Amino acid sequence: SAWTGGDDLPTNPLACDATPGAAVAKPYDGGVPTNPPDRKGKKITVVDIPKLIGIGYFNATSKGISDAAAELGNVDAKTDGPTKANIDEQITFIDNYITSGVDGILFAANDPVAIAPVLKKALEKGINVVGYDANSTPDARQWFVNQAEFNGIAKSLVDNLAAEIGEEGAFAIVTSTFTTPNQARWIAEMAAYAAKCHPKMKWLETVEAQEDNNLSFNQATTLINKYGDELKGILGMTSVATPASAEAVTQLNKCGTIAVVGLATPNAMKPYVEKGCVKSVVLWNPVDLGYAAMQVLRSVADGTLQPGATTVKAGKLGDLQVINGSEILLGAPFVFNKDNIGQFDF
Amino acid sequence: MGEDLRMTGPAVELRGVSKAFAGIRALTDVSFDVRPGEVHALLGENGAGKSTLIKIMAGLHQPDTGEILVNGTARRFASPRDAHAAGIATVHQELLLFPELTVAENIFLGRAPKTSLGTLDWTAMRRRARELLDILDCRELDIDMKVASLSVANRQRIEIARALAQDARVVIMDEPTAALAEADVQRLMDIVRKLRASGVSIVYVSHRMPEIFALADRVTVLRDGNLIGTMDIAAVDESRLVAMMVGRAVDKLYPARQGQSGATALELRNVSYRTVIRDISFDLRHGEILGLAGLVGSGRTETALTIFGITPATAGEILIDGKPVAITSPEAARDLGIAYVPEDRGSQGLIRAQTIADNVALANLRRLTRGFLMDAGKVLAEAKKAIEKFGIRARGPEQIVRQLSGGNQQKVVLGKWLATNPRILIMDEPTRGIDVGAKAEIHLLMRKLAAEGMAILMISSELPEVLGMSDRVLVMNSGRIVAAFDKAAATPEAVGAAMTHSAASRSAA
Amino acid sequence: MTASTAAAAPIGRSNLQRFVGGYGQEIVVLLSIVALFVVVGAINPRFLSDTNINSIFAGNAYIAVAAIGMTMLIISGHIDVSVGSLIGVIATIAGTLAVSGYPIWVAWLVPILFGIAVNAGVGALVAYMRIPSIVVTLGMLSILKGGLISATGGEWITDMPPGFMIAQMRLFGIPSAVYFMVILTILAALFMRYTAFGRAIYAVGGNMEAARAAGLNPERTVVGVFALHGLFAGIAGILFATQLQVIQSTVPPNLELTVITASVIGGVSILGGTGTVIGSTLAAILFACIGSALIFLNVSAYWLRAVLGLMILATVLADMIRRRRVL
Amino acid sequence: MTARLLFRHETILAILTVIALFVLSMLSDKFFTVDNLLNQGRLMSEVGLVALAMTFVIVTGGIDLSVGSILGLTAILFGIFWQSLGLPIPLAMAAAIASGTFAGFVNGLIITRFSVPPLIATLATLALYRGLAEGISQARSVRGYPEWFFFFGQGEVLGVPFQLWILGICTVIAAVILAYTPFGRATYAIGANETAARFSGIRVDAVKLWIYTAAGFMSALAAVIFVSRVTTTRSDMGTGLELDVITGVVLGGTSIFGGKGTILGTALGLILIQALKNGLALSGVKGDGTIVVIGVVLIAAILIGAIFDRNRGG
Ligand SMILES: Nc1ncnc2c1ncn2[C@@H]1O[C@H](COP(=O)(O)OP(=O)(O)OP(=O)(O)O)[C@@H](O)[C@H]1O
Ligand SMILES: Nc1ncnc2c1ncn2[C@@H]1O[C@H](COP(=O)(O)OP(=O)(O)OP(=O)(O)O)[C@@H](O)[C@H]1O
Ligand SMILES: [Mg+2]
Ligand SMILES: [Mg+2]
Repeated sequence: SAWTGGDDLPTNPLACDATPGAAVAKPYDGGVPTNPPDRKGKKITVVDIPKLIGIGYFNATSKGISDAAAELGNVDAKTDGPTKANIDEQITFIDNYITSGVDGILFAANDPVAIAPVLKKALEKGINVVGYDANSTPDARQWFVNQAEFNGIAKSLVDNLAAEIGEEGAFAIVTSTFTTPNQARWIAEMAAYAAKCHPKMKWLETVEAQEDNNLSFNQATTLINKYGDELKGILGMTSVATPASAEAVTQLNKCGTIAVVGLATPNAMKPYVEKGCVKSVVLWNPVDLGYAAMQVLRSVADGTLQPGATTVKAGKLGDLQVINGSEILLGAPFVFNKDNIGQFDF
Repeated sequence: MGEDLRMTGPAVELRGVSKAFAGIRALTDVSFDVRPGEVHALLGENGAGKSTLIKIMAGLHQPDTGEILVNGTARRFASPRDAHAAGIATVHQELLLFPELTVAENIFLGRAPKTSLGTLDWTAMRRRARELLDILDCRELDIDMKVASLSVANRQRIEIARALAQDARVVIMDEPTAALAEADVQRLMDIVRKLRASGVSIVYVSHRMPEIFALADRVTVLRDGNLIGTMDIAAVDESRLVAMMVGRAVDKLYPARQGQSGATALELRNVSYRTVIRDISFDLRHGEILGLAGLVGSGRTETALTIFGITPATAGEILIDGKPVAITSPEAARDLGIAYVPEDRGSQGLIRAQTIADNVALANLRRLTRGFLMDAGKVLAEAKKAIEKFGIRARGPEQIVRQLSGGNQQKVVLGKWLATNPRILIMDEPTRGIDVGAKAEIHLLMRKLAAEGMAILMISSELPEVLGMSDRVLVMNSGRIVAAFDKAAATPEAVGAAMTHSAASRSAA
Repeated sequence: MTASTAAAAPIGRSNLQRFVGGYGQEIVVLLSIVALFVVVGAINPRFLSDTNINSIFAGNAYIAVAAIGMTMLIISGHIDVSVGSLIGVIATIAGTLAVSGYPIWVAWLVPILFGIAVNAGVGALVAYMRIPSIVVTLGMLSILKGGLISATGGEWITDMPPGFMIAQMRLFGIPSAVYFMVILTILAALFMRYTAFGRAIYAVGGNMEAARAAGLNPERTVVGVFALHGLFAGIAGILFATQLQVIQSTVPPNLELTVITASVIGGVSILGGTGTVIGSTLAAILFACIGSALIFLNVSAYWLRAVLGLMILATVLADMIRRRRVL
Repeated sequence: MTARLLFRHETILAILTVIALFVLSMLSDKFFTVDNLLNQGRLMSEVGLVALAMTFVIVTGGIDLSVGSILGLTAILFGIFWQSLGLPIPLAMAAAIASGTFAGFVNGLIITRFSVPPLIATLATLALYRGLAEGISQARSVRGYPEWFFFFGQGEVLGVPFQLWILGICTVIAAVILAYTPFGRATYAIGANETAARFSGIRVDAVKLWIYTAAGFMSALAAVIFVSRVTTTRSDMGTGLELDVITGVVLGGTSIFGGKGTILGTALGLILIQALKNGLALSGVKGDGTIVVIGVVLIAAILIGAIFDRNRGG
């Protein structure tokens, strides 16, 4: 079939209408640092280790983090990490920062399980650990700032696509790699949601394109050439794949006949959205995500966010909701379109 | 123009040239000159400094002191290009060719004919290559063939063609005949004479005395990097030259046989390797030296390679001491007591970047151990033994082989193989490029080994050597054995005829 | 070619023999491409549509162009494992210049000059200091990659002026990248065959000492061939930069492996001294075809790399068997 | 003679390493602590193990680009054997290591039987093995190993990380084999002149086959340790490992042309790289800066070696 990947975790498709998912109350399941020093109100050093550095998305989260740090005034934050999304290198980076003695670690995991031992080590050293974007196993960190739940993203993407290509349209997916956890989860949730709510949509296939612009472009082009008129839409699963797919549609003069929907940052998509080639781009605001993660970390360090809390104050974002025991929800995914995309710069 | 220059003095002159390598003196205060239109022979034992002198004239080495004069003006050769520009072409001892390029291109590389557009003119290049090779009587050599697939002798011819292509006024030949069979030597000597007649000067290095006397006008002898003297050829005889070279008198007669042939050591029955060698049958006895004669490409080396397991036989049977054996690899051959001293020592015989000790140990790794580990003491002892036994001129067992002269390198190969205590020794061109002194030593040694019961198969392109050393002679032609001679019947005429006539009389082997 | 057809047969082997002997691997690769087109075209005719063929060629032209320089380099006996990083850096410089308002020709030319300069420097280290090229370029790989991220922070470059996007321009409906690939390959092939410098590259790669004895200057040749490789990497970088509306400002993953593989499959001997630029271009096209064909044939993308590996092995083994027969 | 000549590069490297260690411990007081150094040892184990075998490979004049892919393939097979086939962990481990070793053997076979140049052969298997890993796993990761299994990657023996013992033992064995056994001699001989080695009765193909098989084995061993260290199995494990390994070996003075190199050099090269990665990070240099420094150090070390060699004359 079109998709056999994923990690066999159970899927949880949302209702086909706008009914929000039932929030199950769950006790705190995050980890606890061992004998952390009293950091309340004190200046702390924080390091942010995203999956990789040098891509637009994590540049944006990094910006949010430093914005929050500046606003807080008592945080010394920096971003460092591997140049490719590599679990081993990311672990080494975290390990080095544990040794150098930081007070807090922010991370976006390349692999939820692989990163756990080193995060637990950080907790043992009394370091505050908060994740964002890509989770680890819950007990390896204190809190995780969830940009949007997997099923929420899936619903948003599939609904938007269905609206553009119709209930019986055929589409293909361009993703980074089948092993990337977030993408794999989204795709699995999309499959479940599509089967439930848009059963007649035809899922043609899914192709890998790394985090590589040119490869994404080539893959999207080949898909268009292969399916000809049958293909009505392309779903881009990464902030690299989506603009490259839009570019492929543009260069092959298929604007209007092939819809592109996907996750992407607004800056990269502006040209296509403004030309009308792409109608909707789904994303949370990654700057806000980084900002929230930093705020959460500060609260944890200050001891103002304790297990069992139901909300947390996140500066200009106001109160954020705690879900799933130890996750903090940023909000519903945001849909950028021609009318609002110009207002964002990241 | 030849006339004028002959009046005005030497074409090239070296004055007081010295050269040392990493502290070792290769040349000390040597003066040397070449007159227009003469053949000037350069003689000396292995390591005497001949090649070094030549490389200085070719621009490959720069002298430490002394100067080079071309037509009376001092010149500095910073690179071979400068030497070419001064009209000096060189045929080097280690063939300097491009294995992946064609014959034609090898001949013209660096000075290929150009079209009016400034691009290479392949048509002219191939035509002229054909012409040059025809002059050298190499009509059968395909100019579009890659050099990698050619024999040593053919590569030598290409080197010579390359020197001819330069229209040089001085052609230096460093042992050009070392790899050539008799007939080819004659052809080469004709070419040398032709060149001389056209006013070209030739510097000619060879260890073969008959060539020297047949060709040279003057002769210069080097010993241990020192100039011993330069003389007109008419003023010297062979024993005098040899004495000058080695500093003592050398008995140049082939040593007489001691002892008798024993039991059959090695027997081949209808052995073939693909279509390269076919139906080879002969036997080799303990205590005898069996000579294998033939022209270039007649399949002698291939026969040796098959016996040695490099190209295992595809048909037929090999017996050692009467028992059939399967020789599928060199190590199998070695373990059966076979040693093979290959014809191309540079690529097959030696690891030139390693030391003498390393090289001597190479065929004996398993023997030179204590437990699982190499025994450094034994390795050194073995190497010292080889150095003494063969009189290898080296600083010691830890000298890098690359730094040795050609002849001394060959002695290292011999040392390596005799250290395996073989019972059957195959020697492919054992004295190629080896000086008279060392050559006599090696011949004496072969005799001694045979007398001790070693079975020796000797491949040689030097007919006098084949006839002088062999107790019996086999002749190969086009991959088959076409004749066999006892010592008494092996006359130069008979063997030569069998080598050259494809349908030679097939006397019983 | 025209010159050699005039040569009379008796001088050497027949022209056909020489052609087959000299271009064996190229013929194998070409036949593979043809076979692929026939088979995949039979299964799904859309594979042969002009848009698809255009995409296959245009989308990968920069790899072919980079492989030309790489092939020359490998023929000379050297290698560059940093070419992917260099292309990334060149693309970023080009994009930065283009959006900073410099004239478009400056944005095209300066990065190419940068590529030439960097590689000439590498060549000098290789030739005069005798450091193996794989070592220097392994170092350069780190330096360029780390340096690029330090300098840009991975900020994407967008909003480049339309006139800058040279790879997207079209002539007779064919993207200009294809013209670049074809014309550069032909020029390079002629250069390698009909100029003294081209032959010097073969000579130096075949036998450095012999090249010196033949009066060539091997050091200068090596620096020259590195500079040439820089030139082609530069052009490839520009094509790469102008293919899409955004430049990622990072090092394209695994690009060096792709480029080296194209050269090697194209028949250049990793030991130096043999190979042709036509072969590497054909190999680059073959790769692009395979990548596209796998999607068309519905080969599960999970197995894509395994199939690619097998294809490389098959091509190489076919060549080995062919060579063994010839010898 | 050779030994003395080789000692040169190792001396330069040792001096460089000492300088680096000194400067780095000046820059950060966290650097030169027992805990940190042992931990760094843990982190470099996988690369280190593979680099030992790679030293042999490069000394023969070959190269093995597929080690990272073999690591990934072995990791996946281990996970599959355990989870899908239900083998007990020790058996799954043995079977996976055997498979990785076999992958190395296949490399050797392609290289020796069909005389495909190592660079090309392993370029192909780099893609092939990674593809198999992805195909077999269908991109699923394997998790949930029992706690005791994590000992191999996270445990300690006498206060020293388990895998550091393995690395240490393997290093000593490799050093002895390369420097003091007939096999080591044969390895050098093949790298320096393969034809002459063959003509000297050295079983060239057998030696090479052993070496590529050993490279497979070491990659497989590293895979198991890696899985144990990160507690999960993914098909992209070990991507790019070959470059790190080759950088270490080459920095250690092993000639890429073959015939020259030592295990001591490789060990020093690896230590220097790991020290730079860690020490610079601790003193506040970011990852991209560290990469640049490593590149510069690699070129500089080899350059200094070349200059010394040249001044020696010859
Ligand atoms: N590159 C080098 N490095 C060190 N020593 C060298 C080098 N080349 C030559 N030698 C030494 O210089 C001396 C002269 O060597 P050369 O090759 O000139 O001898 P030759 O007369 O040509 O001997 P042969 O007849 O054996 O070829 C020898 O002792 C040799 O070891
Ligand atoms: N007629 C020929 N012309 C050119 N090359 C030939 C010819 N015949 C054979 N050869 C090549 O010459 C090489 C030498 O063959 P082989 O070594 O068997 O001959 P040999 O009798 O040992 O000669 P050599 O005197 O070179 O030792 C072979 O590789 C073969 O390809
Ligand atoms: Mg000599
Ligand atoms: Mg022979």
